[in-house]
Amino acid sequence: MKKLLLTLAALAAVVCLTAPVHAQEVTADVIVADETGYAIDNLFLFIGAVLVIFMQPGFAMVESGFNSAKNAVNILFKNVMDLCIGVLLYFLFGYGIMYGDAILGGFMGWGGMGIGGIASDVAAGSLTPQCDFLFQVAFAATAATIVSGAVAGRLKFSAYLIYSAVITGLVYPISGFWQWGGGWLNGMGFHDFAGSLVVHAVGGFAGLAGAIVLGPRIGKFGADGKPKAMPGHNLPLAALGVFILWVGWYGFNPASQLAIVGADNTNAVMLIAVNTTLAAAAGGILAMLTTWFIHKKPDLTMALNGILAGLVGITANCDAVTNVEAIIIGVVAGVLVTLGVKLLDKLKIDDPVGAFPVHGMCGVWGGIAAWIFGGQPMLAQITGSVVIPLWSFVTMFILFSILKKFNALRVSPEEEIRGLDLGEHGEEAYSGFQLWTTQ
Amino acid sequence: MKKLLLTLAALAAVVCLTAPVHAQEVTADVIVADETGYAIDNLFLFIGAVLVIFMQPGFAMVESGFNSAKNAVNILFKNVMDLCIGVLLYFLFGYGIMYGDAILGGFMGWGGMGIGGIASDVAAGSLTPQCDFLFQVAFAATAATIVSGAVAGRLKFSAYLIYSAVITGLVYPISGFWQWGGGWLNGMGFHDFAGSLVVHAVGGFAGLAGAIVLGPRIGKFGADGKPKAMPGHNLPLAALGVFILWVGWYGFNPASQLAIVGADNTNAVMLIAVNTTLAAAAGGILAMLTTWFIHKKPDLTMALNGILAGLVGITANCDAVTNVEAIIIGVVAGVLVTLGVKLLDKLKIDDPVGAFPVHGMCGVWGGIAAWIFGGQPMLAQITGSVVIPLWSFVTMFILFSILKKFNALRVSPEEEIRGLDLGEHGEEAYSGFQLWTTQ
Amino acid sequence: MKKLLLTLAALAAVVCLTAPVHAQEVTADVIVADETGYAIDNLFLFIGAVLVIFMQPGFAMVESGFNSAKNAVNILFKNVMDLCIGVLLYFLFGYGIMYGDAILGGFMGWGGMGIGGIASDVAAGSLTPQCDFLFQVAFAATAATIVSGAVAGRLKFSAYLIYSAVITGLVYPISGFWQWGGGWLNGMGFHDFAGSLVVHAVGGFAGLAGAIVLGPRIGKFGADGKPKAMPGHNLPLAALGVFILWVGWYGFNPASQLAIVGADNTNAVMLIAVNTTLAAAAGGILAMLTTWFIHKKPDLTMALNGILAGLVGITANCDAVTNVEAIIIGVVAGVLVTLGVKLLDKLKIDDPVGAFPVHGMCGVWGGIAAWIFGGQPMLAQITGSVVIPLWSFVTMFILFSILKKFNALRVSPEEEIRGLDLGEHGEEAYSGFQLWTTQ
Amino acid sequence: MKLIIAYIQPDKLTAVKQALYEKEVYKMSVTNALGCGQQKGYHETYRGADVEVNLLKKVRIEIAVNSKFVEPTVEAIIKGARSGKIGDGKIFIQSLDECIRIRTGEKGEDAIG
Amino acid sequence: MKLIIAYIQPDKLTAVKQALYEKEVYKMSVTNALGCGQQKGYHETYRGADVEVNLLKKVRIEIAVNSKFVEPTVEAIIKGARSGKIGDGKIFIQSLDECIRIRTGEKGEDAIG
Amino acid sequence: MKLIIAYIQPDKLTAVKQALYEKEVYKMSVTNALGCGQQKGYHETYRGADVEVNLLKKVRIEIAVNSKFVEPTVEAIIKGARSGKIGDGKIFIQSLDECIRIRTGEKGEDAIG
Ligand SMILES: Nc1ncnc2c1ncn2[C@@H]1O[C@H](COP(=O)(O)OP(=O)(O)O)[C@@H](O)[C@H]1O
Ligand SMILES: Nc1ncnc2c1ncn2[C@@H]1O[C@H](COP(=O)(O)OP(=O)(O)O)[C@@H](O)[C@H]1O
Ligand SMILES: Nc1ncnc2c1ncn2[C@@H]1O[C@H](COP(=O)(O)OP(=O)(O)O)[C@@H](O)[C@H]1O
Repeated sequence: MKKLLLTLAALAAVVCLTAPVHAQEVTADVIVADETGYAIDNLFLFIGAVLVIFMQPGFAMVESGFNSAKNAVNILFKNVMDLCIGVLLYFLFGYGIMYGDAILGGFMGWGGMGIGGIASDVAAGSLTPQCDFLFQVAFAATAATIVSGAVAGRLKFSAYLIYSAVITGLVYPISGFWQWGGGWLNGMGFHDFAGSLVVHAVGGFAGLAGAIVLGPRIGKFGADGKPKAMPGHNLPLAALGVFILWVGWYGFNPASQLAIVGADNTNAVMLIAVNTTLAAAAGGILAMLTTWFIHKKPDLTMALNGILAGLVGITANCDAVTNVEAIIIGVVAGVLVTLGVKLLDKLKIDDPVGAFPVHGMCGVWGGIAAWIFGGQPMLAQITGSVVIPLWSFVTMFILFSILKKFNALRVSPEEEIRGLDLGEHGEEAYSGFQLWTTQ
Repeated sequence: MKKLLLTLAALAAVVCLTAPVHAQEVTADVIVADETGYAIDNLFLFIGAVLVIFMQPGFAMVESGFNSAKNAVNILFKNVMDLCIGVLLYFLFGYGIMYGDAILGGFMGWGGMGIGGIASDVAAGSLTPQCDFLFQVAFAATAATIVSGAVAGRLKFSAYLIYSAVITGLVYPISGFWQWGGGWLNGMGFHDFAGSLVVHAVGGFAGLAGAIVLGPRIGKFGADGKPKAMPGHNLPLAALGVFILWVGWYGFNPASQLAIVGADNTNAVMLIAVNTTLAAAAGGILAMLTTWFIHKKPDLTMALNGILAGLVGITANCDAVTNVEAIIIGVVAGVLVTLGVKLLDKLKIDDPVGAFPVHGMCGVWGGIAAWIFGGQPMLAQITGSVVIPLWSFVTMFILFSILKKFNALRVSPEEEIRGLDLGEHGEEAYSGFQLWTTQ
Repeated sequence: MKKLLLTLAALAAVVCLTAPVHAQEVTADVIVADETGYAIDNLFLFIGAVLVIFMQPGFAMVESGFNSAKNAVNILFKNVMDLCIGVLLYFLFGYGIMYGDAILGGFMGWGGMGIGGIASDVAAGSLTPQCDFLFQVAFAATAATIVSGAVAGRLKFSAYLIYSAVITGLVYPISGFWQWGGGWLNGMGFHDFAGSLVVHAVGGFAGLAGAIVLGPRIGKFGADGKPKAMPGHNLPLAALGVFILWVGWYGFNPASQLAIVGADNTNAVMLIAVNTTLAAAAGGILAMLTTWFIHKKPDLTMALNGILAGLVGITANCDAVTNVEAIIIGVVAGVLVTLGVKLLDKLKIDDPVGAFPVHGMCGVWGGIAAWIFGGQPMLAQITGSVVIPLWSFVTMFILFSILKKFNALRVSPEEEIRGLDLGEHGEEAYSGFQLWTTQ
Repeated sequence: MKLIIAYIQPDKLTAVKQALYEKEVYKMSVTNALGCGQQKGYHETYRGADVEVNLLKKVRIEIAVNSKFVEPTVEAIIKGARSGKIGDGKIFIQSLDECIRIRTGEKGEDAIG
Repeated sequence: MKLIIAYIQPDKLTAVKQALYEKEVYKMSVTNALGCGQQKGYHETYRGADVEVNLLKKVRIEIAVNSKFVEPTVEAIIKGARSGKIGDGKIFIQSLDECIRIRTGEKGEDAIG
Repeated sequence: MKLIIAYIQPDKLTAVKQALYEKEVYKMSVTNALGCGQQKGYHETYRGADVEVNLLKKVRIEIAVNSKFVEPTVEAIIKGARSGKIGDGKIFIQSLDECIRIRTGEKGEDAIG
């Protein structure tokens, strides 16, 4: 006990010397204009943020469930860490870049480190900077975590940590600034309501870059080039993950209205929620039917992907379409994701969980659908739906290529075969269970 | 990539030709009467809806956990699909039937397809039609998903899809109209606050019908007629599911007050929440004690069923009883469910997860308890508690019998023994794990 | 069916004779002062309570995932039951003790059994007694459930039920009264915002007492006294549990502001939410780095513990520190928990999930940090951070020692080796899976 | 003494056990196995990609018997396991030099049953 | 050369390994098995229904040894596994024609240890 | 007839199967096993505590062959499984008295392939 207290004291001492690099003051001496509306809208966004953060275990479960047991610890760990790192990096740099004043000719923003740089009034529709940050950081973490599925089973843990820091601290905030920070895409009239492009396509195309630079897992493509299935090890977990994501999406889309007080806001939020639900359902059904038609058996994993596809597809336009249009958007997304998975197999790109078809392709579809059904300007929608994915793909391609150059990207073949859990972490996900060590 | 874009374009073209069958307009030009209250009450119901939708993974986890590993994909898939199908069918027909104007001499309602048929004012206690739909569709999906547990391990996947469509599009909305849509049961004074009968008993008795028409799983009853245990394959998942259901029930019951603004509403919501909690706890404890007493060992799965039993039992009457009465209702439900499981075994009815004892029997108990403790009119309570289960049982018995007639109900014995996952989906839930293929 | 109805009738009869021991009336004839604010604040606390109750499956998943498969049912069952028993005991005694008027010279409070003893006004910031109870009972259940992890793998199920009743009905409410019930610690100026001490340290030190009195699991320490790893059997579940706990903590900390209406409250809630997030992230990263440094491999289970450590550490002071200070508090907690795990191994105390390092040590750290960073009075903080843990440790040490005396504490060595699931419950968690029966 | 090893279809285990009981063979040991034989395996799809399953799930039974029990044991296994379809399995018979009951130290034929 | 197969109670594996080490037998292979023997199995209840468990969890050990090691190996197994209760298990001994070390190609007695 | 038992590294199974196919050996049975041999095991840490892993994951292959196939089968296994590193595994060969195909009742050499 003594030793413990000594340690404690020593640590406390060290800590006290560390001067806070950035101080926030929550001043409340503003005259209270509309405290009730202020409370409600902030509460609403807070709930939204909590739901979006809840999407993290959703991703973690889907991705680990869709991969093999020997890599489960590694994927879980990556999911845990992209959240932790994302929170800190977005706090330090990302938030300031995304919502600060334009610098470098409007290429990015800068509002200082931490949260302090942005103030708020007390009124309905006005958010405390802290609340705003919470909501935004949850979105940043979502973009980051999408990639872990696409690069599963072969990317080094340390490489992933670096990637996480770069995407949440730099890449995501910059393209985010273009649109949501008031940058040039926003100026053009590009409409991406809750982030089909800004969040999902960024993640999906980063994942594509990773999958391409890494190359496929050993055994994914036979000597004849035919894709081989590498079945997921725990579909109940994966299904749970998708359900959780569905639930979390009620934070993602409806709360992106950013206010609920005022009949317009209230009505919009509820329309968005229903549209989100309808698109998810339609996506799931269509993906099931498409696979059933092509492969003669209904495939659970594709139906799960279809639900996510519908959710991603509706994200950019859920505020601007009718219920029936939402169903159509989901229908298209459900078909799209099925074809996307087959396309990647054709192109010999190995994306173990379908991160690109779901978030990349359906993200783009969401942007386009905002033009087709949502009445948004065609040019702006096409520009945004091309530029943002490109930005993410190119920057991440460069990053992964640099890591590859330094041999810091991919684990050794021996380790890959034995599993990253033993190789990188010396830990098994299911200690005591008997696993077929080879199939 | 080119091919992809072509596909996309083609699909978009098809989609554009499809005219929306039903358009909604979210008009906001109503004069704002009480925008704040409107925002709060809709937010409250929205949160409730999200919590009720969160019950879906709860059911999925309980049901797959309580069944064998070889059928896990099948059950999960059924749970995923009853939500997707339920959402679309309830959108197309169910909502209009349940909350439209009475037709066919008050047998059912009709308010048109989609959501458009019902309008709202901007005031506290008034819900946007979209929000109302979201809340109601979550309930419909709950009723539907209860059945998958009772028919697990032998019902064909396609038969389940048909069943899902019928219950959410027709059967549930009709009896729902009788009570919540302002139909004759409501006119009689029948009180079913959040749906012990309207939701749970409908699901529970439909499950009973399914279990009876299907017959027991191979091996459930020995040559001597003695019931054999067929243990669940993943009790941690099942326990997680029950916890999730408990949490989701805070949407189910409290939000059924339909408003929180106004001291009466606020107080009612909180009383309901506490009563729900107390009944769940009491149900869990009593089911544990009863099994402990009878079988000399405390059985986790029965305690979990007991919690659900308490929750179902309190659902009809949680607004009308005191805390202590809530405990008593839970106590009775906990005992009831234990006896119910034994009763089914006696009757040689195979309900793998106890869906009927939990949702059917305790649903009826909830209706009766609203009379005994809640001071509701005896006649109305008994009528409602008999008619609704009967409606569900009879219609579903007919449906399942028709399917049986066409040989479309039950998988072949070979497939049943090998497991529905391989037979129907060609997919394993736990690829790589070594399972005892026989015990 | 007849038999069933008879049983039902008989039960109902019994139940009707049981007079309610304690009646609550929800009177709403108070003049409505600020119904809107009242609705919002109660809604806010309700949401908080639901999130805190959601922490229960979080704990259940972490604890069962971190232990071996042969004890999974037992741990899950304990987690289920401490909630059920906690709800009833806290209803009967705990709430009255914790928030009643001071008796026994201020040693504890008493406000009668049930919830009736405490009234409320209709105004912003005022809670209905029912809502207040719901929030408080969720905290009581949290304190109780912490222990199950520390005593896993050897404590008898019946002993745990007794323990649960005592802690939620007596021990937790008494020290809770000292601080949150307006007792002497509160009078001194001790600041424990959301319960680093009142909740977490109580649980953590009770767990320590249990672990010491029980002694280590067979095989935990080699003949040479060296600690042996006994790896957890399901790390995906454990990771899911930690994510759920993180999410649940958004109820635990922000809602402990007890009101959101009023700009000060709104701002405080959001600051608290962000601080909670930052500390969790920092704790996770630092625990990962510390273990990586010491053992050369990043260890998922330690990172997960680190996140929880950060959350516990920020709990006492999240309202009183800046964002940067929150990060520092998380950093220290992350290091502390790693050292704490090693310390217990040195001391030959077997705490399978690290309940003491996380909740006990970091709970104390939270109290101290409220002085160092939060500007709270040193004397009060130190007193509170010593007295509450001591109270819990001593009372629980006595309880467990008495149980040991009567041979009612620990299962037999044979049962321990075979697993408590078969021994105590005759049930396997993973029926059909092939487990290495020995390693 | 002989050691009989049989590979059978998993779903036949109960029938084989039943048939063995009828011949008064009560002792046996069972393990999970994957088998590759005439039954060529099958192709499945997972997410649209091919899974070639050529190691099929089988159950391996090991039974030590006295010589005079060999015949009835083999008959019983065949009776319980034969369906006439490819994949029914194989029986292998080896000689067994010694058998020891750990509990009592008994050896040879006495120890087997 | 002999091949020794032993079925033991799972919780005795550590003790058996220990006893084998003492006799300088370091090599072995272990598999999970289910056993059916004199130990008749037991009945459990799950949700109030009966579970008849008559295939009990056992561990199967396979050890190839040179002839002079047979005696000590058997003794060690018995020492580690005997509790005197029904279910302690059996040891089977078979002759082994050949043993090859894959790494070096060594054969016979040299390859075994 | 002979019964060949081989313990190999799990990740060599595909290569061994390939090599066997080339020699026209198509039938085999595979089980999971834990092995203890010259490869002494390794130490891991879990939550800072030591895990001594001395039972390593192996795959056990069992193949019944006619005598003239013994040589090629052993060669194929060695070809597929050898890496030259400790832990490559062992091959054991036993005589097989009888082999019966359950489906047809065929016996002996005819039944094996
Ligand atoms: N020569 C052999 N060596 C080892 N195992 C064999 C051999 N032949 C068959 N088996 C086992 O028996 C199982 C059934 O054999 P298979 O040839 O498919 O059936 P059948 O004998 O009815 O043609 C195989 O899956 C395998 O496990
Ligand atoms: N004749 C046999 N053939 C195959 N396995 C056997 C045989 N006899 C015993 N076993 C194995 O040994 C285990 C213990 O045998 P059992 O008869 O229960 O114990 P005991 O020998 O102490 O009476 C069984 O569960 C089974 O796995
Ligand atoms: N005498 C033996 N009896 C049973 N199994 C053995 C024996 N020797 C080796 N094995 C099996 O073969 C595996 C590899 O043996 P090992 O000695 O590690 O490799 P190598 O032969 O390359 O030195 C072991 O893990 C074990 O499963």
